[in-house]
Amino acid sequence: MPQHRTEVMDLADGKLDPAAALAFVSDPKFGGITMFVGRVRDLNHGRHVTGISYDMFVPLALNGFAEIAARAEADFGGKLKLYIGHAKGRLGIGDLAMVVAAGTPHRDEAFRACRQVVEAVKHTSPIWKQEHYIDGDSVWSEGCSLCEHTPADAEAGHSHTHTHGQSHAHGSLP
Amino acid sequence: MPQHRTEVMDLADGKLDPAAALAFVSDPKFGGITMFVGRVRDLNHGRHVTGISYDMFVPLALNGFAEIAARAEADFGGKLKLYIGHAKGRLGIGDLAMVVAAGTPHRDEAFRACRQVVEAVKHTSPIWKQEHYIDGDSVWSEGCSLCEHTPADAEAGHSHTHTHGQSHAHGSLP
Amino acid sequence: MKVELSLFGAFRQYQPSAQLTLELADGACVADLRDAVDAHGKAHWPAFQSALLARSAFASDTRVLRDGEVLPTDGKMAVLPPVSGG
Amino acid sequence: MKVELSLFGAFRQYQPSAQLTLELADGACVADLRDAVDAHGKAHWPAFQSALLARSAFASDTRVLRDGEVLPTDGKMAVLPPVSGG
Repeated sequence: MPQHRTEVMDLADGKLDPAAALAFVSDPKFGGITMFVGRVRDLNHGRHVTGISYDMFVPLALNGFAEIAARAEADFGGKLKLYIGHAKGRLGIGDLAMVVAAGTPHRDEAFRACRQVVEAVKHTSPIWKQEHYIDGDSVWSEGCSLCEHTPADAEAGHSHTHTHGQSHAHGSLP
Repeated sequence: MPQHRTEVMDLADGKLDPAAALAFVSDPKFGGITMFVGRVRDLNHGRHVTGISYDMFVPLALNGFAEIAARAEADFGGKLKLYIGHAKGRLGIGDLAMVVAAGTPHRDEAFRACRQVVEAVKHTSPIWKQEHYIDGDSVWSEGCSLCEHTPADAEAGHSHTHTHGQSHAHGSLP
Repeated sequence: MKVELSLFGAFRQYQPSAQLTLELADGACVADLRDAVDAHGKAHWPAFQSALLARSAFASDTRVLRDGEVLPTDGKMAVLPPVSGG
Repeated sequence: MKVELSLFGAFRQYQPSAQLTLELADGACVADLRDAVDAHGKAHWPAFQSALLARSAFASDTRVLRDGEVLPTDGKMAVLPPVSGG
């Protein structure tokens, strides 16, 4: 049985399903499951958002999800099931952008594995967010540069202590 | 609209519902939801478990859940919705013992709030677990003494750095 | 005063009914109740362990009471062995 | 060699088709491609910002390539501005 499942859900085809994620990471050996759900919210940096479009380089993103999962499996001794899903396309307020679930024997590993994977996906996946505002304007969000490290490096090195320093200069770009 | 919902689910009446927990903590203002699900697992300390009976002092437990929620709401500036649910009665392998969900504007608070509440519920709620083994034996689990602190104290003081020291002498009791 | 004590967790194995009625002096405090339970356990419960009682708390329906606190006048109390929820 | 570059994120606003074909010398490396994109942007994209390109990575379908690495012979590449998923 596979220990992880990764998924890119084009909004044209369906929605991310937290119940299916929970079911996938459930196991008779596991006592703890932690799940993170990222939703589109109505306000960002004080601007009223009407929706978000997610652009994604799908093959590389799926490759990265698999690397992130393999790293987590190694870090948590293989006693781990993981689900990583991210939406693609135009989302409205409240739509699910991202679902990550981790099942492990005990709760501490479940919390840590889920957080580690969420941070790695956010900081290293080739995914771009364009926010649409109520005034009709649209802006591509500032983000984390992939120049200084590969996804695997970032995940291994500093996913928990990410400080948005020099290599992630969140600057003045639109 | 209430910012938290607490629930004791007697297995005779129904099951804990993670989807309802997610829905309750969802809000257009919130971008992050973290949920923890505790399930009965098939092996504990090397013994094959067939089920767990949860005994609970319900009015005090619900009172404690409300205090835990109020503390979290204060700690996270009120921008928080919480669901706290715990099962009561006899559960089989894979049944849900506990569901905690936290919705917040950003993911870091969601992870921290969920973890804080899970630890507080585990360490301070008047709930007792009796494990049933495949050989027919049943044992009440060792746990955390409530002598040295009230639930509110424990939650405020050391829910994250809980070391199972003197006041939680996990000793040799059956 | 009559104290109606509800038993939880491992105390259920001493007394499956999970209820114990004890007679204490009016104005008794939690420490007095603790002593009375210890005496009752030693007299009536073959498997009783004082060490479990020593690590147990006492509570009303709404909160844990410390050893020096006076029992509520309605006499309704619960004994809470170390907890193990979740 | 012909390089077919896929554009993502903020680069889509420079070129809505999200595809750009560039001619580079055989054996060119990522740094050469980066220079070619910079020259193309300055010549053809009025809103182009070199600072965005400087913070962007280049990748094949399977991995991010560093500036010194030689381009794959199939010439299929993508330019990845700073990421903002989740």
